[in-house]
Amino acid sequence: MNSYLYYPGCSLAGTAREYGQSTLAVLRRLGCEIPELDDWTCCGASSAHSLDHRLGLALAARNLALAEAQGRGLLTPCAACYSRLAAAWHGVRQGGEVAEWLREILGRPLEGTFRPRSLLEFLVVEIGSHEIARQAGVPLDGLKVACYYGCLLSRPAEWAIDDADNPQLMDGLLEELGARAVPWAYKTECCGSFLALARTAVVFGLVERIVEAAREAGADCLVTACPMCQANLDMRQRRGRPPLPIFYFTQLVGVSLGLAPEVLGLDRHIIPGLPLLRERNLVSGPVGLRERLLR
Amino acid sequence: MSWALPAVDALAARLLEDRLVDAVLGWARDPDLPWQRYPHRVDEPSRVGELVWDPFCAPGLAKLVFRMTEGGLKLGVLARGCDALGVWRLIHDRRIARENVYLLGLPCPGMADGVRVWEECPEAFDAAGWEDHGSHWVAVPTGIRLPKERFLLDKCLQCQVRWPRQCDEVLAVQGGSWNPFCEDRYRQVRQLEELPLPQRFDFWRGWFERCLRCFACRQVCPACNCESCSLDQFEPNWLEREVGVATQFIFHFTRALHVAGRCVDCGECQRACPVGFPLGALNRKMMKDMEDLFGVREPFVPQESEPLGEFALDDPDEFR
Amino acid sequence: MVGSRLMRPDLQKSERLRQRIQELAGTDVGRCYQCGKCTGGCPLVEAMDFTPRQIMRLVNWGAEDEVLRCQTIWVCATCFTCTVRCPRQIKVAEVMEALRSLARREGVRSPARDILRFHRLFLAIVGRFGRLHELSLVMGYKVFTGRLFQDLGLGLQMFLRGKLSPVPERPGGARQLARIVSWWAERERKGGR
Amino acid sequence: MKRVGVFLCWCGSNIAGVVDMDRLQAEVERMPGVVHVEQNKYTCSDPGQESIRRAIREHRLQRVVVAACSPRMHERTFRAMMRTAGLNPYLLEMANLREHCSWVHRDIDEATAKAVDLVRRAVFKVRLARPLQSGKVPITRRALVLGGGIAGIQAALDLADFGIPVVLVESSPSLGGRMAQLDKTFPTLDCSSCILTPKMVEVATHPSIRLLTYSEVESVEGYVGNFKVLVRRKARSVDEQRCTGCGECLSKCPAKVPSEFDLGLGTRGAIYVPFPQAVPNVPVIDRQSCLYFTRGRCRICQRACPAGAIDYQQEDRLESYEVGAIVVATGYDQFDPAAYGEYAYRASPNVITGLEFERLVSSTGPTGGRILTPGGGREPQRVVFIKCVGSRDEQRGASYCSKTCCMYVAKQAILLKEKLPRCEVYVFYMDVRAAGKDYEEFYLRAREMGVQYVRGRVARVFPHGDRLRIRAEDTLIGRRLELEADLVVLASAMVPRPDARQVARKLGIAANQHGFFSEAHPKLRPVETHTAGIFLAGAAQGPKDIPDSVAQAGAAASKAAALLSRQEMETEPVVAEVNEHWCSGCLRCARVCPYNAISEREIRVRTAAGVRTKTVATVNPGLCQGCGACAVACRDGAMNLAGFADQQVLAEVDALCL
Amino acid sequence: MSVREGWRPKIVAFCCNWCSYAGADLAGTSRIPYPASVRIIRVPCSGRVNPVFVVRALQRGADGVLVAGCHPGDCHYSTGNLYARRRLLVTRRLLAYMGIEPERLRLCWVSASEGERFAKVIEEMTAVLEKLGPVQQLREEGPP
Repeated sequence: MNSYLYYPGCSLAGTAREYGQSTLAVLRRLGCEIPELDDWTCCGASSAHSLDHRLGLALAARNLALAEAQGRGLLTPCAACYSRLAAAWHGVRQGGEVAEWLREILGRPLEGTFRPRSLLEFLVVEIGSHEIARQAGVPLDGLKVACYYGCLLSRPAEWAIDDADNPQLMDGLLEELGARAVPWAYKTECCGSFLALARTAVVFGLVERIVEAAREAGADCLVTACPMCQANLDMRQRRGRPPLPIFYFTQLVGVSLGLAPEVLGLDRHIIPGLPLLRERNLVSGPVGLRERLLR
Repeated sequence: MSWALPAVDALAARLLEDRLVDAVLGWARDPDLPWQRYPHRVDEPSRVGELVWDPFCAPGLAKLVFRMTEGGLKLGVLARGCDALGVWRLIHDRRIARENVYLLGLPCPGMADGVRVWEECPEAFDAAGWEDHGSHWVAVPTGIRLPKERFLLDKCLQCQVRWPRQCDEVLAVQGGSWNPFCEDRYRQVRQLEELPLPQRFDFWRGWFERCLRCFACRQVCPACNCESCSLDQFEPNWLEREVGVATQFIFHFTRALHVAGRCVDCGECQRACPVGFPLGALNRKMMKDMEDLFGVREPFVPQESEPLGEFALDDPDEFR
Repeated sequence: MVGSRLMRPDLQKSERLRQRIQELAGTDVGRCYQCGKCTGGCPLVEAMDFTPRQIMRLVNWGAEDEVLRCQTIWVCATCFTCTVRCPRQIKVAEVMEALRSLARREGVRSPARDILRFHRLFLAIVGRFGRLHELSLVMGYKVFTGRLFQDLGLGLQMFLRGKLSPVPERPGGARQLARIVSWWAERERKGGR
Repeated sequence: MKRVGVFLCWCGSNIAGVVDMDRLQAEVERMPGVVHVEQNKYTCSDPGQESIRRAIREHRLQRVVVAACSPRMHERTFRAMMRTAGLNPYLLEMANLREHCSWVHRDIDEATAKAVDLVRRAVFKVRLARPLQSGKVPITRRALVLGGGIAGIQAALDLADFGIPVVLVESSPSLGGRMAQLDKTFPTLDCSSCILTPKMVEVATHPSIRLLTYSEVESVEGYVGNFKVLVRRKARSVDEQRCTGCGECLSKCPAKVPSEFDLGLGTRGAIYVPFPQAVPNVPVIDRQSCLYFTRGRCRICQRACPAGAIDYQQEDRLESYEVGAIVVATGYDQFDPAAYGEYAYRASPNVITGLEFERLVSSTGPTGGRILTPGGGREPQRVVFIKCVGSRDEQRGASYCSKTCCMYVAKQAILLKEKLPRCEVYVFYMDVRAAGKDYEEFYLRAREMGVQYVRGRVARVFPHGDRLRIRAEDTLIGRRLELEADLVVLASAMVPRPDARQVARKLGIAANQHGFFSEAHPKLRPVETHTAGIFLAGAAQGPKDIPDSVAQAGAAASKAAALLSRQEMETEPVVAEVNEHWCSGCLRCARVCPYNAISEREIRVRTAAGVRTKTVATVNPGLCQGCGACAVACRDGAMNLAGFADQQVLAEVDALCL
Repeated sequence: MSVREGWRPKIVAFCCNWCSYAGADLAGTSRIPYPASVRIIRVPCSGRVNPVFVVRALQRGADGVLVAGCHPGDCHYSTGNLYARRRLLVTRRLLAYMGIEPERLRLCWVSASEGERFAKVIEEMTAVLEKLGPVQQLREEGPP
């Protein structure tokens, strides 16, 4: 565990604040103190590589090089950051002209010694679902979840952490914690990504398909590991039918570990998720201030 | 850490007592030449005291194992990394029956050049035992320190097989696999590769002129184990008898090619050569090419298959 | 735009274009056998003017102008669905990425200016602060598109939930990042007009 | 020194027009060992050959060099001449003065100098030539057919009709193979079992065929004409002699397991016959699921059997057969579409493969021929076929075209339309490949019946409850197409059986990168393998439909019959030889031999220390084809190639470099 | 390196019986002229060529050695040419390492239908050898 540095990524300070909060709370509860990478900068997200492949690699690679200088790899909860860091890592490992160029523009050595890790993979593979379940006090009994992985963790094959069509990491983890992960076919369908602003209508359509499929499969809620997916699903559900809440998987892990709702940022969703958790007796205690205000 | 001679002796005695082996092969002191250790075989538990295990055990044992087990003798072998790989070379060549050898692995901290020690520090040979301090050998109880940097045998300088692999038992009391003195096994090869072609030829011609064609390199080499060496044959006359640049070229070319992908890098050939021919530079060139061209990752660890008896559909095609 | 415009295959142009794509994306569009699996799985095809399969076709006919001027390459969200499924192992998403790079270098005026603006704004912010400041991005984008009041309610909601931080962070590494971004901007200037 | 005669051929003016023959003769006369040189206008003509024979007599020649055209042209001619002159044919060497010299060079001096070299090469080589004899090996007049599908059945029947005894080995409990699982066959829509069953019965009753079902080949030794095959006869737990096939036991068995024959769509008992028409009609006990074998209690079948045929104590038996030829017809497997996560084959019961569909429409299948969705048991309103699943796809499957799918999909679509006329049928395709007699018409018939062909590879199948949502591009209009269906049929590719490579190793034959067995030549030797005496039939060699399999089986049978019609055969004299004295027994030669012709044996040698045994390599001249790879692999120089010996090649090199 | 007056390079070519020898025959029957520098030794397969043959030729007076076999995948004996490729690749590198110009050894694939290709290979190789001149290194007379 000491071989990692924490890379939160920009969203976790803003729109995905609850993801950052819950991640840190869960890691602390599991006894993994992972220091944050000093002086980290943006990974470039979709925009950098959309404009220029190399630019995208360079922005992400800077962070890899910082960590490598400390003999560590990066651990990131954000699927988008993971994807960009892994792409840069892959580019460096491939060697050749691109790798040379990266070293040159960064002005630092970069060998790609350490593969970046996504938090999901870290928790399931390195800590182990079973170990987390052993420490958990609140079984997520009766909660039917549709695990939604999105694109960035499941594609492309070079750095995907799980299967491209039917990934299982999150399902396995939450099942171990007592939830029922419903089988469904839209786990890795794209949510529309950054086009939420520029092609809003299309994104509404994509989100609707995904949410409808989850509802049809009998899910109470969707669970994601990606700030972009969460934001799109949380904000772009069409009005009409009662919306499904969208959790970060760390929030449910936190609930199972007995952490308080405010600590997990459960009161920060646009579509409130707490009522569902209260109804299933997974969260108890007094209603918080923000929760009351926004009800 | 000490060179645990008593432990070695105890183990050898146990093998003999339990009838696991008929004899144990190791090294013994030469009664006349204090710096010399020669291969020695004991077949009685009471005689294991004749064996010695100290920094002067230079000779390789593998080829002897081959000769000794031919008649079906079961032999225990005190095996350093190089000896073990040599024996395995012979096993894979089906020249030693696996069941006829019991490999008693001794992790090797490197061997000293006895002659040089005798010249510079003869009192070192008064030691009762030796300890290994990484960069030095230290005599017990006299406390004399021999720096490895100065006294390490040439073949041990470049050694990457200090740890005895694939042994029946390893006496793990000292040493490890890491050789701090070996920086780049292929340094000499690279240097030669970078020379302009005529100078490369001149380099070798200089050695061809010195080579006596005494075949000592062949005699000690665990990979040179043919029933009948093609270089000795008259019909066909692969190698003509007269000694000239061309025939020397053919001799060394053939030898290098015959051990290509099979050499275990024990360094015995060069140690045995009376004129110091850089045979290792030929052997390592073959190793390096096996690695570069065919991705054979550990060319010095004997495998059942050998790179030149194999092929891959996507082997490089440098001829175009 | 699709209609039935006259197609003039230009194999030399196609060769050059494929070569450049090969350099940028490490994949050979010439392998395409037009099965349409990329398009069938593309989440955004409804917002595209050419389907991904048609883009491959256009590249193979050497229709460089049309390919670099289309919406499709900008609408692509790089979800890699096409890449993992292509039976000819063409890296379709990477091809789109390469085409975007080419379009920028050629200084082609993109029909998807709003998307382009979004990306450039993103980079400007990142180049300035070192990290993304989401509020600046959203506000900047809305100013540009004139859709100031769209999603206003949503913004308020987010603000109330503490999801929009008003002040950008600025780590020390921002200067190095700025250097990388300005490398790119320099190249943009040279390539573009 | 051997007495060499050299015969210089003018080939009219073809050679003599460019090479100065007299100067050549003068040079040749000075070559070591040459005692006679003469020139002929046309050496290959009868007078030319006669003059060689005369010179052999008159000059007591022991070796002959003919300097003329390419040996590929006339070596046979002159070797035959040698025999008539009383000399061993292999004491002849040719120098190629025409194709390699006079036809490609203009300058007389250069050409003559080269001709001198070429003749010298031949002289040097022939001086070291030894007489070579081709051996004779007897041929066992019996054939082994491996596999009891349609190809194996056809090959066995054809061989038996030649009067050749046949051993047919089939690993499953019954003959029939994949064809028995099919419902109808294209393009005639014959009922598959109606045309297959009579052939199965014929095999079982043919006096020349020994049928071994539920048996596997354990090992194959020997070589063409003389194979020794060890067959494992797996314990059936039912006495084949006693069983009357009454079927009493079948209905009583309490165990229920998925039926392999119905591909898991139906069930069978632990004691079962795979399908009603099985040949032999003798059940077999599946010991993994039998209650008696797993828990030690039950014995219901034993009590039910009126013939007392149930034998729980039966054990595997090994039987050995000697055969002269082998026909390999081990068939194919279907590609497992689980590799396509996007097609939801594992996720939904209503996504099935083409072969599963065959069981679904078959009147002997689990639904009795009613087409019902496996998930809901409903009649489908809309069925979607997806072609090229596992084929023409380097990402998920294999690069090759599976050849049969286009037609079987057309057939299944037609069957669907016939049984359920109101059902909508969509076929997603990339190309329709209907090359074959009446195939195109058959495919058009499907279209005329209203089957919708959509050009595009399906991207994703989403299970939605009981239904399936299919998403693809209609590439002909360039728009995305989405539709819902009740049943999706994946036209899964034909792939080699999982044990194909092991079988190849056992037999010493080659397989291509996919695992299909390789023929000796794709055009000229399509049913032979590189290993003499082993022939291929059916889909084990590559995707094939029934007519092709049957045709190939016939061809393989006649090739094998031609071989077995002889009493004995000559072996190639240009083979590898071992100098046992030099051989170290490392067997490196055996590793590079493509024909498994080299094995080891123990010999006794006398040494200074007394007599001991040592291992040496030994070459089977029946298998060796004379490539010489072993000779180069041998560092001792103990392995040599007769006719191209090391000393000969070195002499040739020396001769050319003088 | 001074080239003797009238010196022409000599190439010893090992051609496999099934493809390359037939390819050379085809060059003949098609009357495609090529330099008279080449002397062909027929072997059953390129896999029959022992690297020592190569050095022997260079020692005895050949200026270059050509080994010609069937294209990979077309070997009459299925794999012989692939073994040859490995061996000769190593041979060539070892020659260079020991001071002999690697261009003196060439391995090429010539099928029975490639008469023209055979002629072209001889032409190319002759041109290369003309530039290199005779093998000096291995021709020294007498004891070193």
